[in-house]
Amino acid sequence: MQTLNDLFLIVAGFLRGLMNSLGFTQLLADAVMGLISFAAVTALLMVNVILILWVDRRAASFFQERLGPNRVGPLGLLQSINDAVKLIGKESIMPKAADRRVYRLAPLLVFVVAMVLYGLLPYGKGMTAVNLNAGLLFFIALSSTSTIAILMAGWGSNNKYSLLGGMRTVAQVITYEIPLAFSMLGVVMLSGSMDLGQISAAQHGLWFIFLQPVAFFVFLVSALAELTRSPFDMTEAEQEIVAGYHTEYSGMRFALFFMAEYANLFSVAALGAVLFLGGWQGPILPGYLWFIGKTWAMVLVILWLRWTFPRARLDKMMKFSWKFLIPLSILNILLTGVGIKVYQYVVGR
Amino acid sequence: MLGIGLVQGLFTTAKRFLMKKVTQQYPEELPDLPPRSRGSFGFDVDACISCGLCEDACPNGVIRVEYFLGERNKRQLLRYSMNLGYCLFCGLCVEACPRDAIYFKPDFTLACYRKDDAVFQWRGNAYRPPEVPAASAPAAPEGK
Amino acid sequence: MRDGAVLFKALGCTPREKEREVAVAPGELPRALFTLKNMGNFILLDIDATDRPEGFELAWRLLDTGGEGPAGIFTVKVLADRSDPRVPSVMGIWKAADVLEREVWDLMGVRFDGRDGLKRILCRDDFEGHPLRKDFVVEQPARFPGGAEGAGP
Amino acid sequence: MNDGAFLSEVGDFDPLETEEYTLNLGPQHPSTHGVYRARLRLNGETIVSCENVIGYLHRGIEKLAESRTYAQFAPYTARFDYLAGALNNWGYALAVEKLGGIEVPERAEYLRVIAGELQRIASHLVMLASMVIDLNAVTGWMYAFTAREGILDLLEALSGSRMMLTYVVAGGVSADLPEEFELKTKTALEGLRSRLDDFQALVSGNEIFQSRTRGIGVIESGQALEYGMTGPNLRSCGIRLDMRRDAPYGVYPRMDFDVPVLHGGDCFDRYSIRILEILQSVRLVEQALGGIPSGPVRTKLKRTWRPPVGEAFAQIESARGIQGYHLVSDGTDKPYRMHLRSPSFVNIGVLPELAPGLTIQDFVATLASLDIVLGEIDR
Repeated sequence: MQTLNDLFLIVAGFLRGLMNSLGFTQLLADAVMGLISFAAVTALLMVNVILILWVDRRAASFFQERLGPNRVGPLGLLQSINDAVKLIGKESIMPKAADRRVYRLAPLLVFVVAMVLYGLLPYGKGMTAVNLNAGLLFFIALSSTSTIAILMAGWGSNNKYSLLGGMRTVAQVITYEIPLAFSMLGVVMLSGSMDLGQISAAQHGLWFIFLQPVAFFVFLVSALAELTRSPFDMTEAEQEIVAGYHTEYSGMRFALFFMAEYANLFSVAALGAVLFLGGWQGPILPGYLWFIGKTWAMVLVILWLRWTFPRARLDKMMKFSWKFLIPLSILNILLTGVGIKVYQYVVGR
Repeated sequence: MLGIGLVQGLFTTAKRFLMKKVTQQYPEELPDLPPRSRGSFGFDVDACISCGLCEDACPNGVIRVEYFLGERNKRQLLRYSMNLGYCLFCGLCVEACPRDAIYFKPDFTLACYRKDDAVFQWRGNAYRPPEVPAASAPAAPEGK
Repeated sequence: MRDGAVLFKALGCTPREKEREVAVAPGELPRALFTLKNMGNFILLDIDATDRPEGFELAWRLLDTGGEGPAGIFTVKVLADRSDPRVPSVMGIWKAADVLEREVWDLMGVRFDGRDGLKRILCRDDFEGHPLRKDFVVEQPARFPGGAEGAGP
Repeated sequence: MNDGAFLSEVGDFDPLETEEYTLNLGPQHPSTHGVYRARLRLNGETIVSCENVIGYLHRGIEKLAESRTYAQFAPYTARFDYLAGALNNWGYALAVEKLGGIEVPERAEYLRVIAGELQRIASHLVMLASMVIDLNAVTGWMYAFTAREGILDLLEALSGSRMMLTYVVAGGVSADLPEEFELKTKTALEGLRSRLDDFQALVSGNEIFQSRTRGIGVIESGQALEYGMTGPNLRSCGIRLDMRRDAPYGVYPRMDFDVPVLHGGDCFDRYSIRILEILQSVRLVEQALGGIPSGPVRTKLKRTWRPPVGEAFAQIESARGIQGYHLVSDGTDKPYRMHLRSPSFVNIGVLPELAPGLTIQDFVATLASLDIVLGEIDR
């Protein structure tokens, strides 16, 4: 069982040993291992995106009393691959008056950011592609850079709907970044670390969701807003601004936005699983399976919310963040601090 | 309390998630259409007396009855055509027909690739093919 | 629905038996409608125009919800000149008149004086002619494809 | 602009230059319910002014009527308000009957109530569905459409067509009740009730939905009358005006039903009143099915039927308000003039006055709540 748990670590160790015995220098070995991790993370990302796409459509259908895509492949599993191939085959049409460089760069940036986030996640004990001791900070910092890319897309398209979408994204993401970060602070205080692996490890026995239910609520709401998922999907509100920032995108460029959106969904769900659901902690099954399972549970909850709620209004949603979520999360931090002190006092005596 | 409505909504969708689905898997599972359903037309060549009432009744000029005067000035049907591309499926022709020669069928698969294919034709008993077949003569999906 | 006689009296006309319709001169129209509106319980339902040989017959249909019994329609009619059809606008009396007058102008070519923004509403802006006039020529499309054979019975 | 003035007072800033811009919402836009276009002047996301641009679906049906006989024109009427075909047919049939003095058998009147009220349910369900999908409650949209599907099946069993019924014709209806119609109706109405309950639980009580619709796009009763609004939109402003009750036609005087009225005049009330009306329509259908007399269903008109010279205006309470048909006859078998008073065409006139001050999001909600059908507006 332990072997199964550490399967990937053992493989990695074996590969390193192999390279040592072949006389690779330490630097070269690191580079090769980096490449292998990159390939593994990319593969994980693609598989997950394709699966989430399928699950999203099937789950939506089931909520709506219908069956959903069930023709391509068993249970329609290959539907998203079919769609991806279709999108690749399509012509990418660029508006004549677009700001060409900005327009071309934006989808790449969005997708790269989404991909890098995967490198930071602890998939199991010691299983992080890039292990940073301030991983959480880096995660938040990096995920907010995609705002710039989205604004670029909105600006570069030279379309009023796109620009409105871009502006809405900026307003929304910046507003909700604050409660998102504050909601994580409680967890950081409890675990005493910003290393995602150590945060997971700190939840041995007791998940932080039980210690930080308020923070979890704030996290969930602000994560939805950060992801621009329903009920906070004003940035690509089909009924209002057509498709928001990616109105003018087609073909593979559109596919990049689309995949980045679902990739982000998975990585934020994974972050939630790491922070509040104990990451890879769990009995019997290997850690990475626990991690994936918890992440998928988070994904399903987010989808469930999406297919149930109508869209909120932009200004009311802003008010909700400034007037409710931020005070709530600050209060939570305060209470967490008091709680920790009391706990230390009680245990210390 | 604020939020009750949200939770209620979540329960509703969860309930429907588990309930029976309404999707019909179309080509395998055909809809059970009522007998009156106006899907497409059937035409009884033997019953038709080429009176042209249907042609008159049609609001859109969809129907054309071609006939010639046979013995005792009796009309003989040559060809009966309906350009379903213009058809409103209102049923006035069916209502007008004194012999029930034209009637509705619930069969609704009318999709076709060319505009000409939307012209349904039935050849009357008196029909003789033209000596030089015209290249543009439309195919008759229901031809007899 | 009020008794027609009451309305006719208010308008200063002689009522006829069971009539719910009054014809006025174009110049009299705003005053007549204003009088009716001031009596209360009238909604401007519709303005429609008919191209008759003697001129354009315009009808303002008011829904009368006052008085006893069921609601009913009361119609004020104006015959506009054939060569230069003009009637005063009643947009100042009922705001609903805005779209209705534009429709009549667009389709029938009757001008409404004393209002802004009288432009086409259903046809495109550069459309020529007024389609519901009897002298408007409509092109007939061919019904059956396939050249001479498809020219109709 | 005020921000700019404020900033320049605070320090040495150049005042922030802001600019209003024009946004064409439509004609190809997901939430314009067809090919309606609103030319919006916007300040950021706030609407400064709005202009209705319509006519993209203008097919000239009124002109078309002049080249068709009275019977031949009936199928076209369903193409006005394509969501409520039976009600359109009914209005036209009333006008023809008034013009020619045709008697309608009593059984036909009951069948008209059945078809008309089923059609009203279907039409209101589309309104509910499209309103909630404009607020992105996609699941609610599916529930309402699934419920509508059952109603459309009934209409198909009755007339043979799902939307363009041509069921109500001058002189009666085109066909008698099919077999097992009562049973089918019972099942369909059960499905409707269960889905409507779920729909309500999912949407009506939802706080987000309420915050999007309550107090948004408020129409005062005086304003509504001034703009000639009718139908559910008027009744949600506190004015009880329903042609079925106030100028009854057919067998409505004998039916027992309420005319629901709400007083808020906002999007939420315009939404809620449709649900209340659906429940009343269900009552009417059940009553009509229960009390239907036997007898003929149609006074057959001669093929070359000609009405006397004259004109007739008949009005009906359609799903969107008062629909009026004006027919002028010159004694031939074709109408000299046909005119439709369409409720949506008049109702939408209020939008330019409602819009200033709303955001785009509110505008979409308001437009959806007015429940326009472009087929009827553009004709």
